[in-house]
Amino acid sequence: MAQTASIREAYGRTLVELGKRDPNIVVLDADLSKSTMTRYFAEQFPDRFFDCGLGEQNMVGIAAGLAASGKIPFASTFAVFVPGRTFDQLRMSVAQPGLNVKIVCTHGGISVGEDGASHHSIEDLGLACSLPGFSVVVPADAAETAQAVMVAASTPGPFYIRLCRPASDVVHPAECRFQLGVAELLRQGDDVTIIATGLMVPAALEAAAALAGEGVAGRVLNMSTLKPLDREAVAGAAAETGAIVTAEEHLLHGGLGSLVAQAVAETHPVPMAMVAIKDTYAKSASAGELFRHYGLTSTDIAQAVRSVLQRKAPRGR
Amino acid sequence: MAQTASIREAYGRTLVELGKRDPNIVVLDADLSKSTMTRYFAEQFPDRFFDCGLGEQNMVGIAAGLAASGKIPFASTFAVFVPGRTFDQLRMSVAQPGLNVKIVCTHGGISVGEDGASHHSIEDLGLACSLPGFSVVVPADAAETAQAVMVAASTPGPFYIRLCRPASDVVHPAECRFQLGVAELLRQGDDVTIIATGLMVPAALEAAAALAGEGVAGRVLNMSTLKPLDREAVAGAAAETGAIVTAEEHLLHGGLGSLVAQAVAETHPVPMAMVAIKDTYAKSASAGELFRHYGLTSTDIAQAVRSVLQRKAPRGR
Amino acid sequence: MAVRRLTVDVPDRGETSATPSSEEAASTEPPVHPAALIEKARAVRRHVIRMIGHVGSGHPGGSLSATDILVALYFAVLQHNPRDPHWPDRDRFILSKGHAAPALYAVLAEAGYFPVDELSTLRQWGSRLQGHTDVNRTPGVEMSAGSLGQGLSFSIGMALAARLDRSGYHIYTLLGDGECDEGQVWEAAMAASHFHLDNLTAIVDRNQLQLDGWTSRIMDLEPLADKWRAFGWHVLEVDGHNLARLLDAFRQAKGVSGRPAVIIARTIKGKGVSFMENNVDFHGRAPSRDELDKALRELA
Amino acid sequence: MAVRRLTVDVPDRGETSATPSSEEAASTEPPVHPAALIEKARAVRRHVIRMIGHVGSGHPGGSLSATDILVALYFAVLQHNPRDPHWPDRDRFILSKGHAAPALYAVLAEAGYFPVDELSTLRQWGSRLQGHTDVNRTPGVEMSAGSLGQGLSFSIGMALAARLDRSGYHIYTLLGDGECDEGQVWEAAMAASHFHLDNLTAIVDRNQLQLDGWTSRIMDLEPLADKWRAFGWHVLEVDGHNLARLLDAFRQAKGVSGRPAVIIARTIKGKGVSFMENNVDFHGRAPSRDELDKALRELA
Ligand SMILES: Cc1ncc(C[n+]2csc(CCOP(=O)(O)OP(=O)(O)O)c2C)c(N)n1
Ligand SMILES: Cc1ncc(C[n+]2csc(CCOP(=O)(O)OP(=O)(O)O)c2C)c(N)n1
Ligand SMILES: [Mg+2]
Ligand SMILES: [Mg+2]
Repeated sequence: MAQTASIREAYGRTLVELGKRDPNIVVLDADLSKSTMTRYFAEQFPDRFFDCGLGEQNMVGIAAGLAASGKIPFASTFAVFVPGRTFDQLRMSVAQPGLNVKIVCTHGGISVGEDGASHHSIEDLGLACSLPGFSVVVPADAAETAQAVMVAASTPGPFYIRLCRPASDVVHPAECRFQLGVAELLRQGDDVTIIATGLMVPAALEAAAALAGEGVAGRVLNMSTLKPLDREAVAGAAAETGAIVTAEEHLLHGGLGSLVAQAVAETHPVPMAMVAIKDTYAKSASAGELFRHYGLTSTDIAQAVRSVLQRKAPRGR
Repeated sequence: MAQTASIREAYGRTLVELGKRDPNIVVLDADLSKSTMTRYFAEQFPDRFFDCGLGEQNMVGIAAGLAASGKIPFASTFAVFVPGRTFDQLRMSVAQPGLNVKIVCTHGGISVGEDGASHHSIEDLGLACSLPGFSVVVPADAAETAQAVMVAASTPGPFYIRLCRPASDVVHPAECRFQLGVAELLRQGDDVTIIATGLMVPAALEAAAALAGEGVAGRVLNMSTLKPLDREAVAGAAAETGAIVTAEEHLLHGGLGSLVAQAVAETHPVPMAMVAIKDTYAKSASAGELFRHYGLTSTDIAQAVRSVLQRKAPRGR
Repeated sequence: MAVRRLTVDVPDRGETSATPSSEEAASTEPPVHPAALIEKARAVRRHVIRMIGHVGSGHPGGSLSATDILVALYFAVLQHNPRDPHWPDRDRFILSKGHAAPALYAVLAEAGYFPVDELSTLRQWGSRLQGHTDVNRTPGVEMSAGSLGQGLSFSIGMALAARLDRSGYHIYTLLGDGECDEGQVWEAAMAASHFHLDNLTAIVDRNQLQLDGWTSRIMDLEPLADKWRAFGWHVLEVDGHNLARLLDAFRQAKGVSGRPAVIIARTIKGKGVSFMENNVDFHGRAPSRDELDKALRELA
Repeated sequence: MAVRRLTVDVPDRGETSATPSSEEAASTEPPVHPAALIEKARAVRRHVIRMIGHVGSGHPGGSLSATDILVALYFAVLQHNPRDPHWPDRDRFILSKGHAAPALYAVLAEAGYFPVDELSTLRQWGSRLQGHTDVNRTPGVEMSAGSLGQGLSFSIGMALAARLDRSGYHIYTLLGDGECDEGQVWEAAMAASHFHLDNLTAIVDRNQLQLDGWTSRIMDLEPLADKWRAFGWHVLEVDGHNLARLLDAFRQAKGVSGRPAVIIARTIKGKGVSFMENNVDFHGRAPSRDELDKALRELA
């Protein structure tokens, strides 16, 4: 059985680490510090923690003002409230001036579960990628989260990092290193490439393992950076494997599938299938049930691979 | 020389027509009624007009409450403020309940010109398409605007219609009919398809005319409905012409190019080029200068066509 | 067609026989329908605890603080008809603090909108009872909520529609106190008085706690009454667990003319379950099996 | 390093020789630097009208109503250094109502941040003077703006940073009155007093007009002072065209301790050009050639 670890916990602990190293690190939250785990930082560094109450727009503006004054603000809440509640604030106060604001939101996707549609963040990646100058990252596990947060802290410019609520499978050995803008090859293969992000990465690995039993050699890329997209890795996958399946816990529109489709169309057109949430809001249920009902399991990925392989051009022979 | 007519003017006049026919039509604005042209409606039907001042979020919520009470609200402001300032309100109060709210925003794109980046709406289409259940429409000229607004009024469910500030070239004969979700064939051709929306439609026609002189037969589709996308027309264009160029007054991310790329990858992969705003905010200048500097002219479209033709597979022979 | 005061004809589900809790019994003014309403509130609290305990997630604190307000509304104030949820002339109730959905569901079930048995399906796949309110799934729910700060704007739309249609129905909107941090609430507050909406009554569930802690510490709201007054509202302040006072406040609020009224209801988060009262931990966590039993014993 | 009061050492560009307008001269209390400041304001108004007239677009009304406030700040209140715009200890000025950019540009140019000649490039391709303020392009501009309602939040961030760094600089933020419709302004107002930010002063340009008409008709703000007071601010009200009174108000505001202060500056939209005064048409339209000449004659 796969080991699991909490991505949110990793975030909270990393913030404390950062806070110890750099007095310019400041943290903001919008009345959700117990859920986003910024409370660890708040306990250690109360003077550098600002709870903005239920004022997400104000929080983003405050973060911008802090960044303009040389601080490195991390602002957190649920993914469904930022960027959705604050898109214009991110645009005007952060992205246009290019300020060094780090938005780290937890509870991304539908793995939030029982809280239901109001709390399911299925469009945040599309919104965040609509902000010129932002880097957009979706770590796949706790180890990658810690590293991505560190990289964000030391890389100038605005970041959006999306984390999920549940503890997630460990996919990375502890020694692995997150590189911004670089797709991570998790499994080699030449028949098809599965490009996945976040919680869908372990599912993609599972699917690839299952497909191997059918004689299909699936390559798996962890695309933890959505923006800037590793277009080279995408073009390479298209050229070398001739078919691509994307998998994400997000609407079909605006996320990984749409970014990859654009890169593929502009470089090396190949058949694609996209595992994502179709144009709908999900209901209340456990994360597992929701993944089944909305087609986000390893079985769905494997099925998508089979369908895309049928559309694949026979290898040049 | 092409005739021009004001799209905003057409909107304002159509609202008055609608107001006369149906007492349930109500109109809201957020302190921009002189620019969006909802003022015509306000003058004729003051009791059914609600100026919400500078409260875009509140305006969207009020529109939702009116729709839930059987009214057909049209809510207007600049495209840069809705959906950007109100995405969460559109999500929670309009899209999730599926209410009959019509958002019609003017000043879309960078043709706003001199006001600069804060007023350039280059991400609104991506945001609007992230709202399950919404129809998203970008009319190409005044005649199509009038018809699209009429169709929105009589089609249940939420709409986002994006209009532009400048008067625009007339591309439609008066007798033509807007059909929701149907791409309009404006010019036949078999070598490449240019799929354009809004102000880029006349530019696409111009490019096709120029390319004809080089022996390239370019098909031109007016994709005035972005959502639901006419996937059949896209797949047909891919299959029949083997190469596609999209053209839009929007970021490369989240708009027409990304929708078409997804449809193409899922149906009939062909080389594509996308004329759109690269990952940047524009500066202050006249609309014409901005179109030149950010690569949105007929020359840019023609150039994109030439480049995509070089990547096109030789016809099956 | 309309059922005006449902208070007296509520079905006895064998859960309404206990004596009122000391706080409520100590009320100096007798409630209008004292026994029935107080018993109803007790039954609703039991439902809330059971539902949340059963599924293992949900928001007990803010559901319990709002219970008496909801009971007052649905059993003594609102003109509504559980057999015809879409009756055009019904009064509207908008739950802006959508995380109190369990309390609303329990009240709706007790009022007859759907079977009480259905309450146990809360938050489960296929249920009509979503984690936060969903207007398209639950009979009697008027608005989808869960992202805070949006209900008052929606209510203004309903109030404007009522005026256009010359309908006499009244709109009631329940907000959390933490929710009043949201700018949209003040956009709406300003607009509602600008539009002179005297067919609109807001209630603030003033339980002094938001998610991260005391409102005074996280984001101080005081002087809250002055804020609403400065935004053009008629302000009433009341003990939000005293049903008689609540009914009186609702009567006064409806009588205000030319502007909207707000009732600031002083409440206790977690009210009715000793270990949940004023305990921020139970904002959004379900009781364990043991806690559930203990809570139900207290509410027996 | 810091230039404290620039008022007296301003370069005479041959534009500061006219007599003060009657309203300003009628002020009972003599301004601190009466002639220089009043003349400066007149020069700024001329720049504003010329810049907007030249390019054919822009917002004269709200630029002219804000001119005296900006002149008071940059020539008698702010501690700043035009030769070192990033001097860490400078006071910060945040123009939240970004459409008044022409007035800010004119003041910055007059203060020496960049050549006055550059003003004529407003809104044109390649100019450092964007239609709305852009922090990355214009020396002296502290924040990008243009979407209203965001400046006060940004200012809170700066004020918190100043406190963390134990720096003594003060933050001044100019809001439009229509802008105060925005919910974010009240989120920020609540937070600024919650955080006890006495290094922050907001100024509301209370010209009674927003884009669609009078604020009293479009979205009534009154009682505006009560609103700010209820949100925990120290409130000062002042004639926004009386430089002496403005300076006095700024002095008082800075003296407030434990909470932020707001100056509600009563102004006239279009102030200084007869046909623009109180004329909502000139909110966002440029003067024609004839109107430009007429305006410049009035401001000569
Ligand atoms: C816009 C938004 N931000 C954050 C949340 C997360 N959240 C849910 S309840 C809550 C606290 C609400 O406090 P209050 O309004 O006082 O509710 P009550 O005490 O009545 O439960 C928060 C922050 C939310 N639901 N919506
Ligand atoms: C969020 C937002 N909504 C709408 C606008 C369009 N707009 C520009 S100025 C203006 C009126 C502002 O009125 P006020 O704040 O009173 O400014 P002033 O009178 O000082 O010019 C409006 C609606 C905007 N810039 N930002
Ligand atoms: Mg509370
Ligand atoms: Mg004004």
